[in-house]
Amino acid sequence: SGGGDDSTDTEDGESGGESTDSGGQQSGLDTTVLTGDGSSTVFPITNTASSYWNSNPEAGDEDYWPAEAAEEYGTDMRLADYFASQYGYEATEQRSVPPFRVSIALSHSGTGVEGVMEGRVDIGDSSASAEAELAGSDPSEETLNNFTDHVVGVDGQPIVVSREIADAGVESITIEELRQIYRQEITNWSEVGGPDREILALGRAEGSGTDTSFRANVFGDPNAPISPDQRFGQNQQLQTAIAQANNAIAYIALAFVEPDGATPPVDLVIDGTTYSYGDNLGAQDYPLSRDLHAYTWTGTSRKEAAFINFILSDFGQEHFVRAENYFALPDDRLQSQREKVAPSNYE
Amino acid sequence: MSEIEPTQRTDLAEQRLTTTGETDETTQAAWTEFQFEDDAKLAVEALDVYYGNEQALQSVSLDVPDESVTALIGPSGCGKSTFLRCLNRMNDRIKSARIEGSVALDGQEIYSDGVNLVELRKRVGMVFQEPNPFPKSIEDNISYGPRKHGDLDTGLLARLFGTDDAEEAQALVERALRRAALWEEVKDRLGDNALGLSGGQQQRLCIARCLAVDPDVILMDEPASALDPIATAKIEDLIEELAEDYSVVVVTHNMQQASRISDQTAVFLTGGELVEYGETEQIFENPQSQRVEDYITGKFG
Amino acid sequence: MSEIEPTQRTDLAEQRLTTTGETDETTQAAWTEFQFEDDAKLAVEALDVYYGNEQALQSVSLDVPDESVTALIGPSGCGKSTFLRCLNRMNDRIKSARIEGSVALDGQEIYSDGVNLVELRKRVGMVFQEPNPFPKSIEDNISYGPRKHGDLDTGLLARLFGTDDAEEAQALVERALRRAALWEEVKDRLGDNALGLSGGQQQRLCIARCLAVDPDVILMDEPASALDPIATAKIEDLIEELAEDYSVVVVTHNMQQASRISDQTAVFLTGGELVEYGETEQIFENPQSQRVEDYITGKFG
Amino acid sequence: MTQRLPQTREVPRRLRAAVRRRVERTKQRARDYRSRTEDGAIAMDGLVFASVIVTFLSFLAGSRWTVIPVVVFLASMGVGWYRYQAEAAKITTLLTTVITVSILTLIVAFLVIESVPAVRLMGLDLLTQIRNPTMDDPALGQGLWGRNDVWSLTPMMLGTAVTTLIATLIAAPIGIAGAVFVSEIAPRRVREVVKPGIELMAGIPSITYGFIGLTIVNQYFYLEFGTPTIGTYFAAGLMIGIMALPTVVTVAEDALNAVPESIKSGALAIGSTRWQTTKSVTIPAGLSGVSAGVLLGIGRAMGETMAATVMLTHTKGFPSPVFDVFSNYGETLTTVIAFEGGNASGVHMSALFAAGVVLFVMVMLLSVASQYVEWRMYQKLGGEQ
Amino acid sequence: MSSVTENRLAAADSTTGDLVSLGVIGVATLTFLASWLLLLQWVDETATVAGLSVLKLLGVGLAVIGGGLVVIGVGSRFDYIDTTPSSSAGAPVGVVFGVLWAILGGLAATLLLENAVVLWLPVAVVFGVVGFLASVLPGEDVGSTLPVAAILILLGVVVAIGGVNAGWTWSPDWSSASFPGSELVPILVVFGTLLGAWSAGKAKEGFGAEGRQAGAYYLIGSVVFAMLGVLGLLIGFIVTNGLQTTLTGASLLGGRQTIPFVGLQVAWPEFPFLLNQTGGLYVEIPGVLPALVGTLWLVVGAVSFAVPLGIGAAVFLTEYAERGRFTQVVEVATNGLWSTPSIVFGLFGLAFLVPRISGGNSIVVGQLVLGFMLLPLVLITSREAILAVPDARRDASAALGVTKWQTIRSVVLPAAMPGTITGVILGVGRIAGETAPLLLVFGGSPYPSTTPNVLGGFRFSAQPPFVTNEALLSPASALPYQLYSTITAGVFPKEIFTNTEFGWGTALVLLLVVVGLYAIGVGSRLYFRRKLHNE
Ligand SMILES: Nc1ncnc2c1ncn2[C@@H]1O[C@H](COP(=O)(O)OP(=O)(O)OP(=O)(O)O)[C@@H](O)[C@H]1O
Ligand SMILES: Nc1ncnc2c1ncn2[C@@H]1O[C@H](COP(=O)(O)OP(=O)(O)OP(=O)(O)O)[C@@H](O)[C@H]1O
Ligand SMILES: [Mg+2]
Ligand SMILES: [Mg+2]
Ligand SMILES: O=P([O-])([O-])[O-]
Repeated sequence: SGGGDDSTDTEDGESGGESTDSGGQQSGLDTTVLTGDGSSTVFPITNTASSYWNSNPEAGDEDYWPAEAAEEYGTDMRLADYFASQYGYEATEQRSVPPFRVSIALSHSGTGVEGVMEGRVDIGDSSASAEAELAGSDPSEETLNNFTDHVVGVDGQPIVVSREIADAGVESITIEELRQIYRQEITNWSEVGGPDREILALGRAEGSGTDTSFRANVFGDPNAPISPDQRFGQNQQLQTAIAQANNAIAYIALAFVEPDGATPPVDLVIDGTTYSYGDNLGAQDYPLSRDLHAYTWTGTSRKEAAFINFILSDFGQEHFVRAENYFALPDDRLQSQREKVAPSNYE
Repeated sequence: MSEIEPTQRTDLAEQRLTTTGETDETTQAAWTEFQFEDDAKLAVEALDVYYGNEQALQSVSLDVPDESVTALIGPSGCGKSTFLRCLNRMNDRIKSARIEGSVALDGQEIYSDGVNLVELRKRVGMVFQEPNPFPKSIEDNISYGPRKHGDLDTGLLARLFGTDDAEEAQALVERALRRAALWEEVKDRLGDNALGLSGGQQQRLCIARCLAVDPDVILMDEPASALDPIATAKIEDLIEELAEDYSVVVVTHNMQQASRISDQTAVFLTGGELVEYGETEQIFENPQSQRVEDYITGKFG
Repeated sequence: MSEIEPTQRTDLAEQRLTTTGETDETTQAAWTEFQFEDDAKLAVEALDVYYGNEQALQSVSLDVPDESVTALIGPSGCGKSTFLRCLNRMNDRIKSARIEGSVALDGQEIYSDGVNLVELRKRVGMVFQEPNPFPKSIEDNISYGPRKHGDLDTGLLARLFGTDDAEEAQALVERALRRAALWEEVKDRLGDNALGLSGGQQQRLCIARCLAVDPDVILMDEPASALDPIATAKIEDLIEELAEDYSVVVVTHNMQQASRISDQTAVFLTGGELVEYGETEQIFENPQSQRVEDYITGKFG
Repeated sequence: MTQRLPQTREVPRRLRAAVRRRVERTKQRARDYRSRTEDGAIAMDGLVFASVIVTFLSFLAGSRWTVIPVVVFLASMGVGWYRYQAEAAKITTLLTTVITVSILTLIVAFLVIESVPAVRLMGLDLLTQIRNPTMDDPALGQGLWGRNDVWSLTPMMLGTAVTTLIATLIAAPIGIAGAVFVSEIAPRRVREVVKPGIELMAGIPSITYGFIGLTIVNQYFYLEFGTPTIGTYFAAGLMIGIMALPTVVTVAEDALNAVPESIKSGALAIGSTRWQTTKSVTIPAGLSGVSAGVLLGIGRAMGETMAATVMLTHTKGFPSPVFDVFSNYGETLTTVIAFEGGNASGVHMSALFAAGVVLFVMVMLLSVASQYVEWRMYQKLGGEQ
Repeated sequence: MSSVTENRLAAADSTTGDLVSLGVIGVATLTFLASWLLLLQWVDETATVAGLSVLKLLGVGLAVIGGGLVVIGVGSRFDYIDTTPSSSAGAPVGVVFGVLWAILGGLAATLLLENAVVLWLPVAVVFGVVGFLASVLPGEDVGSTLPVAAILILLGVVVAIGGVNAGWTWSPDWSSASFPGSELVPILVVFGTLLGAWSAGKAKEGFGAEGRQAGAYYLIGSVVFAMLGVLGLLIGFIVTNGLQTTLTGASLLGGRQTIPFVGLQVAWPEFPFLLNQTGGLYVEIPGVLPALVGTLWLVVGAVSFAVPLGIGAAVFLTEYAERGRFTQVVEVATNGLWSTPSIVFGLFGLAFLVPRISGGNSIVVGQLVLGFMLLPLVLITSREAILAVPDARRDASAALGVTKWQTIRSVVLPAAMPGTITGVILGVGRIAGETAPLLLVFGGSPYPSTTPNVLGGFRFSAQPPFVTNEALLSPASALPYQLYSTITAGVFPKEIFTNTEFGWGTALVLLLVVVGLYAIGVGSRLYFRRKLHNE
């Protein structure tokens, strides 16, 4: 079994563009697998991006890298080849062989933040801020400073219910009712204008960004004690559970809402304003809206930057963020995010 | 020793389940003259046993009289154990065994369809080569049979209602142990685990266990072969004593032992044939067949 | 059969590792007169063996002559096997065993410090009660010993360089099998697994395996007790033949066998004493001690 | 008092004597070793051991030079094998033993060491606390995990106990019945099919059970019995019980089979029925083995992770009444580790290690108990003297 | 009651009693099976047969069984039926019936009166005592039929007349779940029919020792039948659900394979589910190839780590070390570790190995962790196998003057190999299906689009550690992990399968792999055993 070879991933961030010398080498650049883990909310974005990236479609591929899109960038290179080449990577010119591979795992934000912090992964997906995620364990200032925050999209956290409940006429609830439901003070749908049926209050794992930001935004404290009936590790699992149940309510992410399917949204009334899906969830003042982060640790390496820049590109915002139902970043924020990973930093 | 008188035997062949194949006329001739009275305890007629395709016994017929010791001797693998196990149908437990012929206990065929094995084995007890006491107390070993047969009731319920047969049980245990000449040695530790006894004691315990269900016939398969000389002597004495009340059939590989304890002896030879059967003295002093003589004088085996 | 003549024996007691305790004068008296020539192959002197605190052999002294069969008889547990295993120090393998006294092979003490067990056991071979061939081919069983001793090189490397001793090996296998009277039966299937042989063949194979390392003395512990009469007869013939070249020591529980095959017989009795030792005929026809006579005539055992 | 004094003086003297004897024996061993072993072989032994120790130390330190001692090791071993095969073989096996034992020790030690911070913080409360005093609304059993520095394993221990109990209630009786059936009742031909079949089932991975449990069993209870959540202790326990069944059957059957045929024949030969033989002779004689099988099954159930992780609700608390196996609470020691292991640090991680230690101790106790009863059986059937 | 004193060597002919018992057993069997159909929801509880709802039919069945038992019991008591009962059914039976009656009484009291301990407890106690006495006081024939019959008839009638129907629910205070008649009735009927079959089985053999045997055998037989049924169903379920997914796009000769060097194209079996990547844009039929290869590497790594160590240690412990305290402790410890939950190993791997070896989830850490898990098993089984080599063989070798190590190498190890191999295969079967530790130390993307290229991943360099392997140091997927990912990752990225379909397909492949390994292990054990015994 292997001796004590050190990780190739733990040290690369600090030096900015310089990759470490061990591991596979191609033109002196680190081409080992770029790993990411964490938020199930961000997962659809980063995972779709990684699918595109790893498939490295040729320019003119109608499905994935259409000629018009390539033209906009003024290139005829393959997709990943093009975006990586800006960071000095050599094009492979082969389908399914990107300059370096990207592998995004799925868990929840806590794991992503923890993983990137301990060097287990390069990119930590998180749907709540690292600060809020770590709020329980009193992180030092220095620790927090070591996180480099890349916001890749925006979610307006929706409240969804089981189909049966929506069909029975529950269309909106107030934020106070929502709080009471998650404190087990309201336990029957009849109390909020629904059928006489127990409420199955579904939640996400403690440590998930969805749970953290829900508590922070609804209860005002990321550590506020709430007691859902059942917790799920990932949004996807939660989505399945809502579909299976006939009396459930849950907080989730936009990518997992099916207005006409098994996870219909309900309107949320806050201080007299009604926030409804497809309407004003993206609004700045919607208290449940949140940034979706892709954290790196102690700076951003060339490899990480290349991939994050890919997501932040117009092509990425269109295909990986909007296409997954999330809100793309507004232009000004996009600009400042792009600057953090601009190719010019790595020359 | 019971009186043995050669007479004609009843024809049990009618009751036979299957007809036998050809029998070796010459060897049969040597002893078929020698038969017991009508009331042979066990009458075996033309018994063939096969293990798979191997024939282990070839058309064996013999009568076991009551109140006497019948010894079965013969070289290893000649079918003595097989024969013995046929007498209480323990061979039924061996899947590959196939049995043809007839065995009658008190004139009643035991290889007929409706035979109740449990009843049969109550009446034809068996003691094995290796002592095999149950891992229970000495007492429980003895009373096991009667309790299972419902002759003794020492259950929780009976004790609850005060109708248990504790005293009878005690009496029965004592009687069986005395009968097996073990009482004096164990009377102070009836509650101890039987596995703590010495080999010879265990074997006598097994005999006592068998006596406790009050059988008519006791089958013993080399009961002393695993024992030291002193224990063997005790078992031999015991067998002779038992013959006063029971019909005892003993397999042994020790010819001295056979001559010491038995009233009549059957000699099997390799291939599963019964070569000679008769009064022990006669067999040992004046065997009719050369092969038996060779065997007995130690020319082989 | 070698000539046996009672003479004075050399005093090996000087070489003894430990002095013996008191010996039973009366029983010793009966046979100490009977001794062999100076050149006894194996000379055992005042051998005591203990298993933990139990004494299994009590000051046994006897000389085993060359080119003859020495039989050890006695009731079960009297220490025959123990004695035999002392002769090639197989008892060293039993943790609880403690051995005192002296055993000399060709006048050389085997219980001294520098003795090379491997050499000793090459010269004093052993055949066990149960045939125990290795689960290898017949050929490999025979050539196992020589190969391990480096007398034969049939390894992969040797084969690769064409320097292997395939022919010698073949010759050796044939010689050993012929000597053990097994060649004719197995010559066509030397490559077959030895476990496929019958019990008797297996036992002869074990003898052949032992012969293949060319020992001086062959020890056999009840080599025929697990076999049927025909196989037994073959082994007996073989033992008599082997006595022409080797010194053979055989333990047996079968007195007929002892009388048939051996030149001299040692009778052990319970407690581990050697009660009588002498020419076989004399022991069986005119034993000096009453206990031996009782034992031989089957009064017990 | 007067009698004790000499005794107390005796102790150090005995101790000293014992130590001296030990030292003597070690010296003797060393001498034996020297005289037995050739010089080259001794050198090889030394090199091999030294290089292994250096390898381990540099691995612990995370050095990238670990490879050097590894090469030294391989070289000395290779030369040694060629020159002194017997000695090299012995040293290799000794080495593998040492490595094996140290790996296993390392795992245990690491578990214990990592759990120290949690134990420091919580003390015995780690295992016993059932209320969080710092919370305004100290709902029984809630807020015991991570609120204001309270990390109590009690809810998870209860969860483990409940699921294990349910699983045992299902697996033990049915499993024993299965064992009795296979070894005592079934005709030979049936046995030859059923026995290996059941052994195969022991191999079905737990995640598969979990998938079935998640998609079918959970749904069934939720829809038909109106459980408050999709996934309850009962459903998980049921699934785990079914999962443990083949193990119990196999081991218990082996135990019944190991009861010597001679004892069974002995009972039959005095005219007891087969069932009486089974009930009064075979089962009592094989009882220790059967219980070993059950204990093993319990151990399996206790350590079962995946099925429980995907089926349970991951909310921590005490159902009221505690035996309400259909409540909305659902977390066990294993699931909490699997569910939170990825994003734990600090005391949280340490508390997870503590959960690991608790599991380890419980399973170890079960294992020792089952080995003990098996040993008892061996003693019993082998004669007790 | 006929007497037992007479020695019956031959059994009596079949009687009316036999016929009635047979009838009862028949009805019980049918009812038993029917209630399983309901429980498994293969038949809807609203279905009707001959105008009666199934539920009511079950009630009728129970009542009929009860009636039959009454006939037998009474008939036997008054000697209309020839039986040989013991004087009493015995304490264990009494206790069971007492408990059953107590439950019945208690439940009735809570339903009819009020749910208060003062009310139901005394009723339950009284019922319990009555049940107990009713079964132990009269002869065995009455005692083991009438108390059952009473319960069955009561239950049966209540159900049959609709007192408890599908819509009826029982929601006890102590339970968060409620029990509807549609489920409760079949469950009760399952137990009821078991009791009935037991009782009738006893009667069929005329009570007494043989009756008890028959009763016990009926009971055990039904339980085991149900157990095997459930286990078989589980497997059947996976197979039927997974088969379609697994076979998607598969064809025996549909594929094309070019013969290397010749360039000829030949027809080739095509099995996309096994041979395709899971994720990636250009995959039409997603498959489990990455997971399959990942599992393969895990197993290879774990085996090559654990087997030499385990066997070496086993040899030392059995052949060289003196048996004593030390070996005993090692034995106890290894046994304990073998049953230690896998997740604990995972935790260790996460906190100890990951930072030291790969820095993140990786194949090599997965291999090591699974290797640690396998190690105790290899040690235990090879130790057992070595111990099982008869000492006679060692003695034989020693008696030929062969040294210890040569004996070990040429005699002991070859003979111990079959046992060790069997053990290792079974162990591999177990670790190949292991998921929990992989969550923590191994798994990567839920829909991987490449297979780990371990063989091609080796890189040599002039600097320590000289050899690296990127693939080994990267996360990957394995079959059980793939199944878990599918469960958690929810939405499957391709249209062709739903998430669950892909899950069933993965489960089937996993099952085939693991159970296949087990089959090889069990089979090789049988083979070696036969070989040893035959020859
Ligand atoms: N269960 C069995 N299956 C197949 N063959 C058997 C079985 N039992 C015995 N045999 C064969 O039947 C023949 C007679 O065996 P049996 O045990 O009756 O001989 P025995 O006279 O009792 O021998 P021993 O003196 O060695 O006990 C032998 O050839 C034996 O191999
Ligand atoms: N390994 C051992 N450990 C302890 N005691 C032993 C051991 N081997 C033999 N004994 C005891 O030593 C005595 C002599 O045994 P040994 O095996 O030499 O007798 P034997 O004459 O060969 O008997 P048998 O004819 O039964 O083979 C017996 O009392 C036996 O119990
Ligand atoms: Mg026999
Ligand atoms: Mg012996
Ligand atoms: O985005 P989350 O999966 O952490 O909720």
